[in-house]
Amino acid sequence: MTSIVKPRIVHHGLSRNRLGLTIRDYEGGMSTLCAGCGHDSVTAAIIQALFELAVPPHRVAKMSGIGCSSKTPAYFLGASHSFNAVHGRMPSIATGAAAANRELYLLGVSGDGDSLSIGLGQFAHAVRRNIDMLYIIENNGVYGLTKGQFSASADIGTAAKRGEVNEQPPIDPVQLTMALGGTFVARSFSGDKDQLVPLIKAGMRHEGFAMIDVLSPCVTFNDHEASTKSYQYTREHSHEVMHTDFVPPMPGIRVAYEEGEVVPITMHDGSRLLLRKVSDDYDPHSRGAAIEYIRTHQRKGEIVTGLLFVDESEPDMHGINSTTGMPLNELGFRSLCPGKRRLASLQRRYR
Amino acid sequence: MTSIVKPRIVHHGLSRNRLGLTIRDYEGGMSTLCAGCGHDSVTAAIIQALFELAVPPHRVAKMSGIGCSSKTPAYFLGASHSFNAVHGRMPSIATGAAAANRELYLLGVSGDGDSLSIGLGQFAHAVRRNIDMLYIIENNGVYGLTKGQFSASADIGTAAKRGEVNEQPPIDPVQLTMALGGTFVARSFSGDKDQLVPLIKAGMRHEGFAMIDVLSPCVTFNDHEASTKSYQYTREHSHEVMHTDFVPPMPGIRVAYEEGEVVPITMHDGSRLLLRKVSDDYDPHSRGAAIEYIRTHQRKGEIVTGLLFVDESEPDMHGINSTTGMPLNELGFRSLCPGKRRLASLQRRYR
Amino acid sequence: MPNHAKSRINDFVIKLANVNGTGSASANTLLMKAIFRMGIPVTGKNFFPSNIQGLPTWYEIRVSRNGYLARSGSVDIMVAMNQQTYSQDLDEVSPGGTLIYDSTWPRESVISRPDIAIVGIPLARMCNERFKSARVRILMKNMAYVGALAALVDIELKVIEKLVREMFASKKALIESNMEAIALGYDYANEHFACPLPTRLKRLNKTAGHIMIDGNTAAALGCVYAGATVGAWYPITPSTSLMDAFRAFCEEYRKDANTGERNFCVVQAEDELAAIGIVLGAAWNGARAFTPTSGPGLSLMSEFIGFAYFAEVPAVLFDVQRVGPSTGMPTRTQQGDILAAAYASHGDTRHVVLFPGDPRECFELSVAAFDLADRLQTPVIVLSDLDIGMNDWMCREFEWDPAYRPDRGKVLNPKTVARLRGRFHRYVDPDGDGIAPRTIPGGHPKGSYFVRGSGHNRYGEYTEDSNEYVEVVDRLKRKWATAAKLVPEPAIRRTRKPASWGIVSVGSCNSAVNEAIDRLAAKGIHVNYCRIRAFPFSSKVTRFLDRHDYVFVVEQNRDAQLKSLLMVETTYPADRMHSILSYGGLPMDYRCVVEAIEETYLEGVAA
Amino acid sequence: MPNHAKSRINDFVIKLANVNGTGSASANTLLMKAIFRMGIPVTGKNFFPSNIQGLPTWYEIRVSRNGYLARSGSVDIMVAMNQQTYSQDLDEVSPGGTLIYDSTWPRESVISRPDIAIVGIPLARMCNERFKSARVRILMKNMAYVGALAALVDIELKVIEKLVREMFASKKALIESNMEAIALGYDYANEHFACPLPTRLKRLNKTAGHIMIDGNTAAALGCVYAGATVGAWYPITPSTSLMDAFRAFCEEYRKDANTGERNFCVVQAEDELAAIGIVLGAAWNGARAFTPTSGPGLSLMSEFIGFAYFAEVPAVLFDVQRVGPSTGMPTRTQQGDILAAAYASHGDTRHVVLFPGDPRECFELSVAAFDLADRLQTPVIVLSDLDIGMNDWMCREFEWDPAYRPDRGKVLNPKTVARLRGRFHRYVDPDGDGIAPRTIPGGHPKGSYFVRGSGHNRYGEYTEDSNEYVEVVDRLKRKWATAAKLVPEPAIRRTRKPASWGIVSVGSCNSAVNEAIDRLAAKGIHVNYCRIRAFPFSSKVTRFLDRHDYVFVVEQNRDAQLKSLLMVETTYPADRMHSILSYGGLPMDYRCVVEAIEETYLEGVAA
Ligand SMILES: Cc1ncc(C[n+]2csc(CCOP(=O)(O)OP(=O)(O)O)c2C)c(N)n1
Ligand SMILES: Cc1ncc(C[n+]2csc(CCOP(=O)(O)OP(=O)(O)O)c2C)c(N)n1
Ligand code: SF4
Ligand code: SF4
Ligand SMILES: [Mg+2]
Ligand SMILES: [Mg+2]
Repeated sequence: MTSIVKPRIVHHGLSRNRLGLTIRDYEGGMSTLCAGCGHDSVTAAIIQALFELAVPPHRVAKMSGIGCSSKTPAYFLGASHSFNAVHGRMPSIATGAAAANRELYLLGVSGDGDSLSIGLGQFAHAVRRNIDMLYIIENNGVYGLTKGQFSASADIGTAAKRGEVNEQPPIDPVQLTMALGGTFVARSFSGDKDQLVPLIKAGMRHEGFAMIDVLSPCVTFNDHEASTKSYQYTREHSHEVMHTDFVPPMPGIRVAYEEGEVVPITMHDGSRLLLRKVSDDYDPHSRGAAIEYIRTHQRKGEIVTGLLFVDESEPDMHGINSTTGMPLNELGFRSLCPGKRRLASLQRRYR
Repeated sequence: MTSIVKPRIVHHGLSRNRLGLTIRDYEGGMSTLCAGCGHDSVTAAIIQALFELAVPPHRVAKMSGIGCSSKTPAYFLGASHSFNAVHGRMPSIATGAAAANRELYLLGVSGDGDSLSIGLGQFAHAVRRNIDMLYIIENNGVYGLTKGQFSASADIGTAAKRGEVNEQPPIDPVQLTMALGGTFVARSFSGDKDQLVPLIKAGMRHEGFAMIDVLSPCVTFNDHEASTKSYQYTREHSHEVMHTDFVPPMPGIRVAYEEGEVVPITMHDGSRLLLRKVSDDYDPHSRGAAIEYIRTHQRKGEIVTGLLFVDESEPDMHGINSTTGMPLNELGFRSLCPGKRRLASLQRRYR
Repeated sequence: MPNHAKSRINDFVIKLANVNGTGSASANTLLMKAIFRMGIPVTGKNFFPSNIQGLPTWYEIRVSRNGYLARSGSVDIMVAMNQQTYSQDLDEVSPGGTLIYDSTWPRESVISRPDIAIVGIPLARMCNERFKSARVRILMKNMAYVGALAALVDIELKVIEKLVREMFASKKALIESNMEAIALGYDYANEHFACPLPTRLKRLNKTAGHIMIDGNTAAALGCVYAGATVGAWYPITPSTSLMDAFRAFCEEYRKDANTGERNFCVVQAEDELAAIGIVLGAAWNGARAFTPTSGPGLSLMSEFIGFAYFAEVPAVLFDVQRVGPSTGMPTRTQQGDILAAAYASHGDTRHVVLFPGDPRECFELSVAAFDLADRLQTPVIVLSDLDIGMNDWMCREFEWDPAYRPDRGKVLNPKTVARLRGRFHRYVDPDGDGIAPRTIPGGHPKGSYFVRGSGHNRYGEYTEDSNEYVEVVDRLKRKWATAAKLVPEPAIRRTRKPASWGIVSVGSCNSAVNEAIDRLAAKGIHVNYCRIRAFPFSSKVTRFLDRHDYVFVVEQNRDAQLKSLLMVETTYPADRMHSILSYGGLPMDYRCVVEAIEETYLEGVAA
Repeated sequence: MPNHAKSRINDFVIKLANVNGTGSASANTLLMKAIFRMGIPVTGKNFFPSNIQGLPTWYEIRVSRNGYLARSGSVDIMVAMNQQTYSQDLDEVSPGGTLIYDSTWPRESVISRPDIAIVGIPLARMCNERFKSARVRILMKNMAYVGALAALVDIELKVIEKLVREMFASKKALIESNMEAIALGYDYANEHFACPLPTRLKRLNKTAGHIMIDGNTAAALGCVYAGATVGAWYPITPSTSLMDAFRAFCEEYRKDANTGERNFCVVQAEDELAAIGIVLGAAWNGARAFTPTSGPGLSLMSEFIGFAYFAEVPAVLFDVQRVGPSTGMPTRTQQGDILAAAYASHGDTRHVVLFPGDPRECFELSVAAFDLADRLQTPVIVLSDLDIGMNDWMCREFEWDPAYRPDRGKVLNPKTVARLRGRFHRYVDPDGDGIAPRTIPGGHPKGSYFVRGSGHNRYGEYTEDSNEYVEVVDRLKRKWATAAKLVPEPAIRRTRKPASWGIVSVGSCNSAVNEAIDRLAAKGIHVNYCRIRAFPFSSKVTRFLDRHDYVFVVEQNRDAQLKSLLMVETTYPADRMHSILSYGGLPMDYRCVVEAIEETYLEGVAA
């Protein structure tokens, strides 16, 4: 009833990747998000990146929690397995999936609500365990699906953007992941496909926990004048004569800029973000320097984007555990069960 | 049956504070922790600090979660109200308590398990809301009460201290609280009463969330040779003939050192901690500088102690909410209920 | 235009099929309110997707001169504004009904059924011609169909105009353009069709003294009136609007006009575990505190709920039920959390549950919930559902007794504590009703005690002793018996004729059951009705059961949860209870009750 | 020394009162094992505080030539090593019994009772004289009382010595000193008292083919044998030792001796919500995965458990029950989570629950749990308790059928998927048993599907449609009916005489019930016994009920949770069930069963 089947048109002459697949093979169902939602751009970038990487779709497991962002795995990689967990708990599902099959490519998509409020604990511990996966946070500063409450990352934009609420310091997934010892930390903007696609590819390749914080505007509830505020306003100040359920059609925000450049992005609500792309010669191998760099530019009101930190040397969960190379879910029963004879002998201890 | 009533001896000639109370009035029940447990030293410091502050005991609400550390509120301030919450959830109880009565002094005691594993999310959000309270983490790197599993802060000491597990990066409450925008961040050592007592007093006075990370050795399960390892060992390598339930008597670790000094502390397991006390001229008012300072010394293997960062200007939860000055739990019903007439008029909206 | 419809005045269903996010809700509410103001009983049910924009959404308006508010299962007029669902919407129209659609894009071939009337109105075209901005055009299309319906079913234009004026009181410029759009539809319909249709409205005088309100707003109002000062929640559909409304009311009534100071504190928690913790922390400190949530939140809160049961901390929870299990269908209604609420948490726990049957009871029972929580020092769960919580229901105006004062239960104030002879002991039961007096932190030094969920004895001290533990939980059982005497009585409806059959039900089933009883009576089948309003069950519930040979238990879940609770908690024989279940997620349709009972009746007659 | 004791060979209780953290557990286990090796049935129950050092702790050893393992309520020999609890310990000794204490500090005035024998042995003094380090002295005191008991009740010294040699196999130096300490006590007792006492042991041959093991170790072994590869848990008493044992067994059997590579992965989760998530993530990927927890953890997991029910993900949970509600008394036993487990989570959910009655069944039912979880694609909760989980029980040696192969249920392997004609649809039920075949991620492109707890239809697609949702939950109900056919049957014990009364019980009540049945039979009261081993109830359970006029439901909780479940899930009339409840946190004492049934019997005779 409410799921829409996307017409599947076979385009001849589409380019094919190493596996002989076209980009269509990396697509999913039709998006049911609002027109112009940043999350749809991230979906497109994921499709592009995985096509370019030529990962066999069925070797990828997509995972998410609950939220508009967490719905998006339905819109890409239709031939992949997928797990839409309960709210905020995708990291533990991913941990279990990684434990069972270390050869699967794990791709998690979450929201700022899903990861920084209800899911903060699980997120932090997945970072700490260095689960081998790509974890994308589609960060819009709000709870989109429940209609626009501020999330814990609210106020990442300009200082005055959302009135009084900006007195609560936002939780920045990048700084948090750095503080937790994350081994791959990146930030991008949903509309910047040029930056996002390579980052997703790098994150997929990283052996360990790769976190990409993608600023992904919610066109519906970030829209200061037309919606967030008026939504609030209707509720708080006027007599509740009518429900407001109007979502004006909006275009997505696109941006393209060079390494080392700083560009202002105008959001739907008229507020501005200053994005700085790390320059070509930025060295992402020092945690201290990265933290320093992020904080320095933050003081100038700039949000640094790019691959900010990476450490390929840390072992992932299986490295720490010395897990056998074969996926645990493929081990034969004989190699797992100590058998009848051993049972008899070990029971001597209990006499 | 298992709670021990402490003999209450009235010492004449004990010094009295502003309220005419002696230090005995700030004591609680007899501790049931292991002899030598660092937590008992923290208890003593709390008693001393609150005595010196001359806070009326019944104006203090003690709160904790579950763990050896979380038991300690039973051992101080016997005349205060207390709330021993479920595991990891004390921050939310504190938030509610603060909401209901902004004039109560809130004093929370937690453990590294309680705050950094199961309670990480609540802890982080209490920091973010800047709840007006003192929050002490009695940090021993283990789950004491459940018999010595490593906690998420394990391996704060020397690098090789606990074998393979130190591959998982520890979560440092100080750096985490800094990253989350905490407004009062301090670290100390349970045996350093000279430093701890003033820090507790400062934390109690701070208007907002004051976090003190107190390194507090677990004499029973941090004891490499005699217990942690042998406990593990018995379980993992030898036939489980017998239970090991022996806790050898241990003395607590005491230390005294000057501002700016670095001292090595020898733990019960023979490992060493290098503590550096911030010097007199350290300025705890810059978040950036504090992070830099902590990280610089961390690279040298030093754990910085003292008041590392403080910002008195940030509003607490009530400041952000513009809550009325009188505690909400004292407001009269008349000022809360809009009354019969208003009910009639407001219903016109629903016609 | 064919006209198969027989005349049906003030007794029909209009269904509006829209696309989510196009602003149709305002238009639909306007329609419903206009009918209400014409004095005609009406109800509106919203079927919306778990989505923000672009997916199908429906609104069903039932007009009933007899005041029946349940779903009837038939659709007399369909306003099909969503091309995606045309065929489905077409199928749903009852024979003799009418389908209205936007003929800007004619669809005569697709949309045709010989047994109904098809009314095409070029809504988009008219709006595009009249209005400039894309945004305005989308919105005005909705107003245009309101106008068309006004002509077709005879809604008084002046009522609509008054509503539009109220709606846009703060944005006067919009009044005119909206009225213009309404006129477009109105005029077009009048010009092209024989208006009004036989299925139409006629002013009555049956809504005086009534309001149209949703249960979440009503419950929020109850919290305000009960004097709640601390609210904590984590957003979750369908409970979110409860806290939204609480905030809005408090901003209006609880904010100092001069200083801007608020005498309430709402905390948007990081999750439901924190939300209930905040409530307990506040309630421990003597504030009235509450949290609204839905099923998944209730599950997450269950450890803390058990804690509160044992530590005896008052708390008020609203579970606005949605479809379960698991994350469920968040925008559909169900009564699936009855067992989860009654026995939430591990161990021997049981909780007071209140079951409002409509928004008016949401208001009343939310006040009662705070009184009970304070009196019994325990969590009280108000079990509402999406249908009550988010749909506008017609109900009698709320009343307020100015003499009402909160029952704070046994709280010793500092003066009383000071006068105590011995020490204060938290869990001693002086009156034999299982309730031990408590104190509030910060009050008096003698009043302090240690709240713990772990084993404690009657003095509040830590214990691992068998007898001491048993003493405490046995007292809690005594308290439970007290609760059964204090909770709201069931609502009993008796037929005039002698009846040996009864219906037992709860909550939002009420409208369906009431209508079913009338219709059964018309067929000569007479049943009494007991609508349970609280758990534990009061003696009136057990008496009702015992007086009937056979009882139908009507509820909206698969597993007969209310019936299960009756099996466990009463002595009424299970084999004399028969379940009538509806659990597809739509508000209950009265017909399933009629059919089930009639069938049993006919079997009996045949046997 | 007075000697009131009548001769009681191989039938008495020794209770040891110690201080936590002084190493007494090793000595006590040694005692129990020595008795066991003398061929005499024995059991040991540990009553320990929620504390690491310094608080009182007790160990109760029941010696029973008849093989009765329940608590008997009497104490024949008390070893009072804790001055804090002297008076309480003194009171507990049964008339005619003996109290042994450390007379280094004579306490003749405090410790005296005319009806029992007081045996003072200067344990500390002797050990202090013999051993140097403080640490060793503390430990050796324990060994010294072992020696004294050996003399007093006639434990064979060579059995003890053999045990000591095994204990310290890796630390040979310790063997000698321990034996020395034992000799100290032994010799002192022999010199000063008439040894052995009339209450004493005599070699039997009744423990052959048996082992002494705790349920957590046994369950862990079951996990290893069932082929579980992923374990996730958050430490909580009394379940922690289950994962400790699993790890230890895996280190032994599942680690490559050369490479050190492990073919298992244990994750210490950050909390219980994560632990169950990890299990679901692993099980979705086809690994056998489990999590041990206790009540509070079960509460925290409930949202995810409901998710797994609806998304149909296998999972094995062990709930080692402790006293609830809330955080409870973590070191005391109870069966308080029966309802919480059976109906965990909001919405219409119900879960397979297995009830092991002893460690042997912990082993067997944990293997069964994995098979059932895979076959039924749903969470299976093994409901053990502290008594079974942490105490050493004598039970028959475990057996293993080498032909056993895991039942992985309906899993389509990549080849089968490749051969599928149409598309793969996750929730289609081809066999009518309610079970839909699943696939494992990574296998074959055609096998991919979307796991979601939110509404889905039979194809696994998102839906908010009533009928599609109903179709899915109705099938789940069908699956439930299948479950009832697959779960382990109850254990039925019939008396030789005709009996119209039955006992129904679960889990660790078993020893008490069995002993009670014998003792009742001796009084001429004959009852049959059905020990339920699984929920849903199989037809054998209902048949048992139906064949009895009257049924006693024996369980360890306040609220008669098993009885409640029987009321809801069977048609047996509630008024024919009578509860026998024990919920003080101590393992069940057989006498409460005898008394309750005898009383009813006498009432019947009188009436
Ligand atoms: C346990 C639970 N609590 C609350 C909800 C309601 N809920 C659904 S999505 C959401 C927030 C989503 O925010 P975010 O992760 O930022 O996603 P976005 O919609 O902004 O992309 C909430 C609170 C839920 N589904 N489950
Ligand atoms: C929900 C829940 N899970 C697990 C436990 C078991 N538990 C009790 S204390 C504790 C860890 C305590 O560690 P920490 O906070 O570091 O305190 P410490 O004992 O080290 O002072 C755990 C896991 C519990 N009480 N509740
Ligand atoms: S509500 Fe916001 S986040 Fe959700 S789909 Fe719409 S634009 Fe995207
Ligand atoms: S176990 Fe460790 S933390 Fe707990 S009381 Fe003993 S020394 Fe302290
Ligand atoms: Mg968001
Ligand atoms: Mg700790």
